[in-house]
Amino acid sequence: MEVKNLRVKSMNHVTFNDNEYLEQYVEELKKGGVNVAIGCLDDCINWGRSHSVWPLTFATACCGIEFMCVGAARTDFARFGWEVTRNSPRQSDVVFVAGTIVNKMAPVLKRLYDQMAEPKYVIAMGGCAISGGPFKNSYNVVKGVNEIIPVDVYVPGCPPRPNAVLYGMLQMERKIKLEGFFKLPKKPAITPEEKVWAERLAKEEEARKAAKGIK
Amino acid sequence: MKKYFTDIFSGIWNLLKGMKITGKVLVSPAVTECYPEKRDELQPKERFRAELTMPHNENNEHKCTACGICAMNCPNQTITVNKSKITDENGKSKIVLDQYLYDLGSCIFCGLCSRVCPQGAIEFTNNFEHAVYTRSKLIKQLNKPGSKKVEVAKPVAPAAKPASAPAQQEKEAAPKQENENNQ
Amino acid sequence: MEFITANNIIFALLSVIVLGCGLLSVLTEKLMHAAFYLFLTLVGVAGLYLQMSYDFLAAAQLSVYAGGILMLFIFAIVLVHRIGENSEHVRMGKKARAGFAALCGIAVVLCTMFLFGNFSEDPSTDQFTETVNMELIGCTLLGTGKHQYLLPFEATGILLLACIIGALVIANKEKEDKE
Amino acid sequence: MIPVQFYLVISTLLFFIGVFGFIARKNLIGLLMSIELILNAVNINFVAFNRYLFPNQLEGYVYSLFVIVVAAAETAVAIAIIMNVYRRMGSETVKSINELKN
Amino acid sequence: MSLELIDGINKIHTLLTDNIEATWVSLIEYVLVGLGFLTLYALIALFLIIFERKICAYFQCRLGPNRVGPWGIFQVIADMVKILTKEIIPLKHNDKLLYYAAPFIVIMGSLLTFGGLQFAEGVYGVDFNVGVFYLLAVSSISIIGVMLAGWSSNNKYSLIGAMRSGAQVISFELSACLSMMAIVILGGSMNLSALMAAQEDAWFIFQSPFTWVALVIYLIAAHAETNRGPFDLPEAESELTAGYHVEYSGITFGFFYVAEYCNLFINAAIGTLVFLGGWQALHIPGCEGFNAVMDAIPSYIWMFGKTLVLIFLSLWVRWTFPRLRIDQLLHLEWKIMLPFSLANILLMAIWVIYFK
Amino acid sequence: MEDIKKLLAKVAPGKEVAEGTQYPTIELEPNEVRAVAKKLKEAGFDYLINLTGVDYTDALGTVYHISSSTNKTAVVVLKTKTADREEPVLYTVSDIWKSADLYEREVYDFFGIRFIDHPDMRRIFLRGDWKGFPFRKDYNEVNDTPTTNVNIDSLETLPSITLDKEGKIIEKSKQLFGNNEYVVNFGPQHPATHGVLHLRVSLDGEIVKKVDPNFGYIHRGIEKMCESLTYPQILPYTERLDYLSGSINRHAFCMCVEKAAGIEVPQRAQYIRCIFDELTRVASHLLGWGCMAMDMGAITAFIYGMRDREKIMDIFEENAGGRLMPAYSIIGGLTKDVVPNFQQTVSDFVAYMRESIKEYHTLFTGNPIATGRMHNVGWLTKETAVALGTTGPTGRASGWSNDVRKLAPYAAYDKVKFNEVLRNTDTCKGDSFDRYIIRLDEVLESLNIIEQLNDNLPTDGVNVKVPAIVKLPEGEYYQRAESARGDFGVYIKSDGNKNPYRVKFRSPCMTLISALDPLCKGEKIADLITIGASLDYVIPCADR
Amino acid sequence: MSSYEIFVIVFIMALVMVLGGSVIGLLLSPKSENAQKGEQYESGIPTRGTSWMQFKVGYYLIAILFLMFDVEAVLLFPWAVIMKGLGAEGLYAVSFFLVVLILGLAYAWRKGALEWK
Ligand code: SF4
Ligand code: SF4
Ligand code: SF4
Repeated sequence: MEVKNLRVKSMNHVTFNDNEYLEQYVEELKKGGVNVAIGCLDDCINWGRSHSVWPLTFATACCGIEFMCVGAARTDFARFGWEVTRNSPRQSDVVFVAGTIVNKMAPVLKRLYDQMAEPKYVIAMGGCAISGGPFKNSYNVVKGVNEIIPVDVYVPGCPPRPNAVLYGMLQMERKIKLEGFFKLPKKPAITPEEKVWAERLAKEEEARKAAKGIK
Repeated sequence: MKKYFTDIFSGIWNLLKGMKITGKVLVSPAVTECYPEKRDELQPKERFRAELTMPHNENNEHKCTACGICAMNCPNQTITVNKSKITDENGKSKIVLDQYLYDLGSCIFCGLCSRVCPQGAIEFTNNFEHAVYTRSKLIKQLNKPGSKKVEVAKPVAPAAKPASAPAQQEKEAAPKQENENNQ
Repeated sequence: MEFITANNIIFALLSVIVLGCGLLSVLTEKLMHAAFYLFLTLVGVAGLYLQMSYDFLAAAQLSVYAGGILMLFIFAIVLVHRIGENSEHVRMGKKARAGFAALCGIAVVLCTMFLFGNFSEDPSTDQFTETVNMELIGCTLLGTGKHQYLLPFEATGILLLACIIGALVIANKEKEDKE
Repeated sequence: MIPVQFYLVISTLLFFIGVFGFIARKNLIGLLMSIELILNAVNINFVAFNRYLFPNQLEGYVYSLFVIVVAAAETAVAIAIIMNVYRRMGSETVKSINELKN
Repeated sequence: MSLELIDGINKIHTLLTDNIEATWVSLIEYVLVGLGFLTLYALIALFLIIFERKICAYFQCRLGPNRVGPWGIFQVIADMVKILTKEIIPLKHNDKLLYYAAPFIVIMGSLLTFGGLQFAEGVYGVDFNVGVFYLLAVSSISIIGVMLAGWSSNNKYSLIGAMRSGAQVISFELSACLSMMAIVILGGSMNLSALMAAQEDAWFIFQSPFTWVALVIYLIAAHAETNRGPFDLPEAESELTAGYHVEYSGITFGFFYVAEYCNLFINAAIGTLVFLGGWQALHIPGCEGFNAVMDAIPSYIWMFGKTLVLIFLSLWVRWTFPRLRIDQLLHLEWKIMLPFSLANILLMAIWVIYFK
Repeated sequence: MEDIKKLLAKVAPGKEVAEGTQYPTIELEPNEVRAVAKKLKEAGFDYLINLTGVDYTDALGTVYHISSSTNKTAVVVLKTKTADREEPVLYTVSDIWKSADLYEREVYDFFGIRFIDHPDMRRIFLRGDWKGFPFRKDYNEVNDTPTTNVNIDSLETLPSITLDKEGKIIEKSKQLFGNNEYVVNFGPQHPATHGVLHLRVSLDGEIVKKVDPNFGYIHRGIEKMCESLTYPQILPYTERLDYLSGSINRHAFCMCVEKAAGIEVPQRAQYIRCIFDELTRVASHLLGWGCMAMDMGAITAFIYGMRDREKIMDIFEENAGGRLMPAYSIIGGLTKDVVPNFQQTVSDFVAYMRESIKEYHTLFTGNPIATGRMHNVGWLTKETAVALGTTGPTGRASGWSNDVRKLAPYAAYDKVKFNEVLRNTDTCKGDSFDRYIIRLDEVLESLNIIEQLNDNLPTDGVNVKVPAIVKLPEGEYYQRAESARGDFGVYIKSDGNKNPYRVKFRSPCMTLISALDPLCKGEKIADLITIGASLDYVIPCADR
Repeated sequence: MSSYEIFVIVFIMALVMVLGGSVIGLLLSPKSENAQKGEQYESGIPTRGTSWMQFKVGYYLIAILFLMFDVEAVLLFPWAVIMKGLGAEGLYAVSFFLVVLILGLAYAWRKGALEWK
C-alpha cells in the first residue's frame, strides 16, 4: 500500500506529521518484493488490527489522568475500537506509556512489554515517556522509554490533551495499516536521526556526569 | 424479620432509582466530541499552550536577539539557542541567531520562556497535533531558514502568524495585552 | 456396511471416550488431570444414557456428577494440592498387582457373561427412540404402589439433611481446631 | 442397534478400571474418583438392563437415579473428611488416615 | 419464514436422499447442521459484542465504536481478525493439557446449551423430553472449564478468580434451577415445545403472579452465571486484573470472550422461552383482531426481539451497578434468593392446585 | 506563641527557643529528641506534620514539624543533627508518632541516616541495590537503568538497628512474611492502585492478613532537582507532585516564596487563586469519586464524573492555558487575568454541579451494593488518624478537624464563610462510606466558596512586579495549604541564593498510604480496593 | 434427527471451533521469544512462591451445600412435571422432602455457614 493511498476516515494524508518515516518504511517493505495475494491478505489483516488495538492499562503519573480523559465520554476512544483496556498484557496490543518511568519502574515496564503477545506496539505519551521530560535531569528517571522498549509513536505534551492522544492513535493506525503482517516481527527500524539522537543523549549524559564529578 | 423484607424492598427500590439515572442518560444525546471528524471546530482555547513558536512577519523576520534568556530560564534545557557573532558592513560586530532549537518532546509547557523573553519573540500556539514516529522530529527549529531579526526598535507590532498554524488566524488581539501582563 | 450407522459410530466414540478417559483418569499422576478425565468419562456416560433415550437420567448425570460432584473434587484438589506436584509415585509393584487384580476380575466377569449368559434371543432389536416420559418417572418416584419409590425418595431427603449437617459439623470442628 | 452385551462389556471394563484405581491410588481424592468410576459402571449396567429387559418399568432407572444421589452424598461427606485429614496431617494420602488412627 | 425454512430443509433432505446413500446423507446433514450452529453461534456473539459496546456507550453518554463501517458495525470483525492473528503465548509454568482444554470445555458447555434452544416456530436442533432441565444441566459444564482455566494458568489472580467463579456460579445455578421448576409446575412439562404450546394463549408471566417472582430470580441468577457485572467478581478488573483468563492470549482468550457473550444470549433466550412465551406472539384472549396482527409478525422476530429486551435489561444492570463483594453475593443467593425461590415453588404449586 | 514557648521551656529545659523564626524552634542533641518528643506528645502535640532530612554539609540532621489535634494552630519545630557522615544514626520517634515511620525510612533512603529501634529500615523509594544517598550534597554516584526486576527477597527482610547496653549498634533483621504465606502483588501495574503503588498483600483465602505498601515506582527526585532550580522554575514541578491538586500545590509554593520574599499579592489574584484551588478540589474529588466507583465496578459512574470534570478543565484551559496543569499562579500573582466571561462560566458551572451531585447520590450513594461495600469497612478512628497523620477528607471523615483553610487561613479564605465538613463522630467512626460521602459534601462546600469568591471578585491587578531573579533571605520557611488530599506543606531552607538549599514537600498521600495496612487487616480483597479508593491517594505525590 | 446425535454434533463442533481457531491462531500469529514471556503475570512483578492457594473452608462449604440442593432439584423435577395431575396429594408427598431440606438450609444459616469467612 502506498502511504498516499492510506485511508484514515476524516483525515487526509497531508494533515499528518512525519509521513517521511512511513514512506521510508514502505520503501523497505517493497524491497523484498510484494506477493499480490499476501499483500491483499496483509491489507485485510492490517485493516482488522489497526481498528482493534486494545491498550494495556498502564498509567504511572499525570499523563495517566489525561489518558483516562481520553477514555471518558468527551473524547471517547471507543469510537476507534480502542476501548477495551485490558489489564493483562497477554490480551493487549499497545502500551500507552503514560507518565514518568523511573529506574525502579523500568524493569516492570520491560517485563510487561515482554509478556505481551505479538504483535505489540508502544505509544510514548507525554514528555516523560519521550525523553524524561521535566525530569530529565533527575537521578532516578529514565530518559525516554525507548531506552527500554521500542517506541512506535511519540505524543508530545505535558500532558498531551486528549485530542492529541487521539491524533497519536491515528498515527499508530496508519503505521499498522502499512505493515507487512507476514514480515513481523522485526525490530523497529532505527533511522539515522534516531542514531544521532542517541549519540546526543549519550553526550548530554556524559556532560552531566562530568559536571557532577567536578562539584 | 421485618427488617429482612424492608431491606430487600428498599434495596430494590434504590437500585431502580439508580437505573433511572442511567436510563435518562441513555436517551439524552452523547457529549462526545468527534475529534478527527470535526477537527476544524475542535481547536483548543486560544490560551492553550501546545507548542512554542517564533512568529515571523511577512518579511521572514523575527524578534529574537539570541540573548538566551529563555534558554537559561527553561527548567529542563528544552531550548537551545545557537548564535554566532558576525561583523556587519559597518564593522560593528553583533550577535545573530543561527538556530533556535526547541525540543517539543521534553517541554513542560510552563510558559516561563515566553514570559521572560524581553523581546516577546516567542509565544505559544495551540496546535496540538504533533505525534510522530521518530523522536528526532520533535526537535524543531523555530527560526525559519533565512530569517533574520527585525530592525525596528521595540515594541513592535505583532508579527504575522506563521503559515503553518492556520488555526491561529482568528487570534489577533490577544498577544498585545498579554505582553503587558508578562512580568 | 450395515454396521456403519451413525448410531454405531457414536456408540463406538462414546465407549472410547468412557473407557479411554476412565483409564487415563486412574493412570495419570496428576490429580487435576484425573479429575479432568473423570469429567470426560462422566460426560461420555451421559452420552450413553442419551443414546438409550434416557434423557432425564443423562441430564441428572450431567447436573449432579459433572456439575456438582466434579466441582467438589476440583475445589478439594485446588485446596489441598499444589500445581506441578505429582500426586503420587505409586510403586510399580503396587500398580502391577492392582492391574493384575483388575484383569483377573475382567476375565472372570466376561467369561461368566459370555459362557453362561443367554444372549441368543437378542433383545436389542427394540428401537429406543421413544423416550421415557416424565410423567412415568414422576409417578414412579412419588407413588406408593409396587415398583414405586416414595419411601426411598423421602429417605433421600433425610440423607441429604444428614449430609449437610455432617459436613457443617466437620467444618466447624476445623474452626475450633484453628482457634 | 447395539446389542446389550456391548454395554455390559463397557460397564465391566469401567468397573475394573475403577477397581484398579482404587487399589493403585494412594491419594484419598484419587480413591474417591475411582469409586465414582465404579458407581458409574454399575449405573450403566442398571440402565442397560432396564432398557433392554423391562423398557416399561423403571426399576433400573430409578436405582441409578438413587445411586447418583447417594454418590453425591457420599462424596460430600468423604471430601469433608479428607479436608479434615488434610488439615491435621498436611497431606491427603491413605497413609495419613492410618496415622490418624494412631 | 420458519416454515419456509423447514420446507427448504425438507427439500434438501429429499434431494439428498434421492441421490446418495443414506449413511452419507445423514453425515452431510450432520455437517451442515453443525456448521449452521457454529455460524449462528459466532454471529450472535459478534452481534452481541457490538450491541453491548454501543449500548454501554449510550449509557455513558458516549458514542461507542463509530469509525469502522457505518455506525461501527464492522468493529467486531476487526476485533475478530485481530484476535485471530494474535500470538498464543507459550507459558512456562502452566499445566499445558488443562490450559488448552479449558476453553474447549467452556465453548462446549455453551454450544451444548445453544443446541437445546428453540429459535422460532419449529426451528430447533433438538426437542428434548427434559428440555429445560437439559439446558440447566449442560450449562453447568462451562464452569468446570473456568475452574480448570484458572487453576492451570498457575497464576494467583486467575486462581482466586476461578475459585470465586466456582462458588458464584454453582450458587446461582440453584436459584436458576428452582425458578425454572416453578414454571415446570405451571406448565406441567419440561419439554420446550410443550411449554411453548402452553403459552400459546398467554405467556407464562400472564398466567400466574408467581411467574414474575420466578422471572426476577431467574434473571438475576442467569446474569450472575454469565459472570458479568455486577457479578463479575471472577474477573473483577479492579481487583484481579482479568480473573481466571488473565494468562490467556490471542484466540484462546477469544474463546472465553465469545462464550461470555453467547452465554448472555443463551440465558436471555432461555428466559424468553420459559417465561416470555418464546417465539409465541403476544395474544390477548378475546381480542381477535389484535391477535391476528401479532401473529403476522414472524416468530423469529418475536423470539429475538424478546431476547434482546432481556439482554438489554441485563446490560442496563451491568452498566449501572457496582460489583458485589463475595459475602454480599452469597448473602444474596443463599439468604434471599434461595428461600424466595423455595417459597415460590410451594406457592406456585398451591396456585396450580387451587386456581388452575 | 507565648504559651507554646513556655511549654517548650518546660519540656526541654535549658534549650533556648530560636528567635525570628516562623514557628517556635528548638535544637536538640540526638539523644534528647526522644525525651522531648514524649513530653510534647503528652502535652497534646500528637500530630507530626512533617519530618525533613537536611544535609547541613558538615552534618546530617532532621527537622520535625509538630502540631496538635486539639490546639490546632500551634506548631513547634524540633531540630537535631549528627556530625557523623559515615555511619549517621539518630533515634526514632516512630513509636511516638506513627507517621514518622515512613518519614524516617525516607530520610534513610535520601540521606543514609539510620534510626535506632526503627523496625523497618529498608529503602523506601529507591531500589534496594541503589548506590549512595542522593540527597547528600556530595552525592555523585552513577546508577544505571536496571533492566531486570529487583530480587524480591530484598523486600522480605526488614533490617533494623538497636543499641546495646554499651551504646554499640547492633544490626538485626526480621522476616516480613512467613514462608508459607500466600502473598499476592497488587501493582505497580494494576488498575486499582491509582498509579504505581505496589502492594504486597498476604492473603488467607479472600481475607487480607497484611499489606506491605512498596513505594518508589514513580519517585522522580523532584526535591533534589529543586535544589538546582530557581524559584520560578520550581513552580511547574509543584504541579506535578499531586497533579490532581496541582493548582493548590503551586499556590502553596508561591505563597511560601512570596511570604519569604515579602511580596504582596493583589487581592484579585488571591481571589482567583482561591477559585482555582477550589475548582481543582472539585475536579479532584470528582475524579476520586469516579475512581472509587470504578474500582467498585461501576464504570458508568466514573464516566459521569469525568464528564463533569471536563467542564472544569475547560475553565482552566480557557483562562490559564493548560488543562491538567494550568500553570496559573506565578510568584507575585497570576500569569494573566481571567477572560471576560470567567465569572459567568464559573457561576454556570456551580449551578450545574449542584444538580449533578444530586444525581451522583441517587446513582451511587443510594445503591445498596455500594453502601453494603462501604459501610463498616475500614474503620479509621480519630486517634489512629491523628497518629498516622492522615489529614484532609480522610482525617475529617474520622472526625478530626484539620482543615488548613480554617486553622491557618491563607489567601482569600478568611474572607469567605464556609464550614469545615466533618463527619459526625457520634454515629460514624470513619469507615469507607464516611470517607466517600465527605468528598461529595466537600464538593458542595467548595461550590459555596467559589460562589462567594466569584461574586465578590476585586478589581485590582493580578500581579505585581517581582525581581527577575527571586532570592530568598537565608532561613527556613514553611507554608501549609489544604490540598484536595489534605495538609500539603512546603518547606524551604534557603541560604540566600537564587536556588533553595533544601526543599521538602509534605505529601498528604504518603501518610494516607501508611493507613492501608491497619485499615485492611482482616478485610477482604474487595475491601482493600474500596479502602484504597476511599483514601484517594496519588502516588506521585507520595513518591515525589 | 434424534436427541443424542445433536449432542455429539455439537461436541464435535466445539472441538472443531477450538482446534480450528487455535490452529489458525498458531499459524498466522507472529512469534517472539524472550525470557520473561512465559513467566506468570502479576502486575509486572515476579511472583512469590507458588500460586497454590491456602486452605479455605468457605469454598467447599458452598460447594457441598450446592451439591445437596442440586440433588434435591434433580429429584424434584419429576414431581414438578406431574404436579398438575397429582394435585394436593402430590404437594403433601413432597412437602416432607422440602421441609427437611429447608431445615438443612436453616441449620446452615444458623451455623453461619452462609457467611463468608
Ligand atoms: S509528561 Fe508531564 S504530565 Fe506527563 S507524566 Fe510527565 S510530568 Fe506528568
Ligand atoms: S526568544 Fe527571547 S529570550 Fe529567547 S533568545 Fe530570543 S530574545 Fe532572548
Ligand atoms: S515552556 Fe517551559 S519547558 Fe517549555 S521551553 Fe518554555 S521554559 Fe522550557
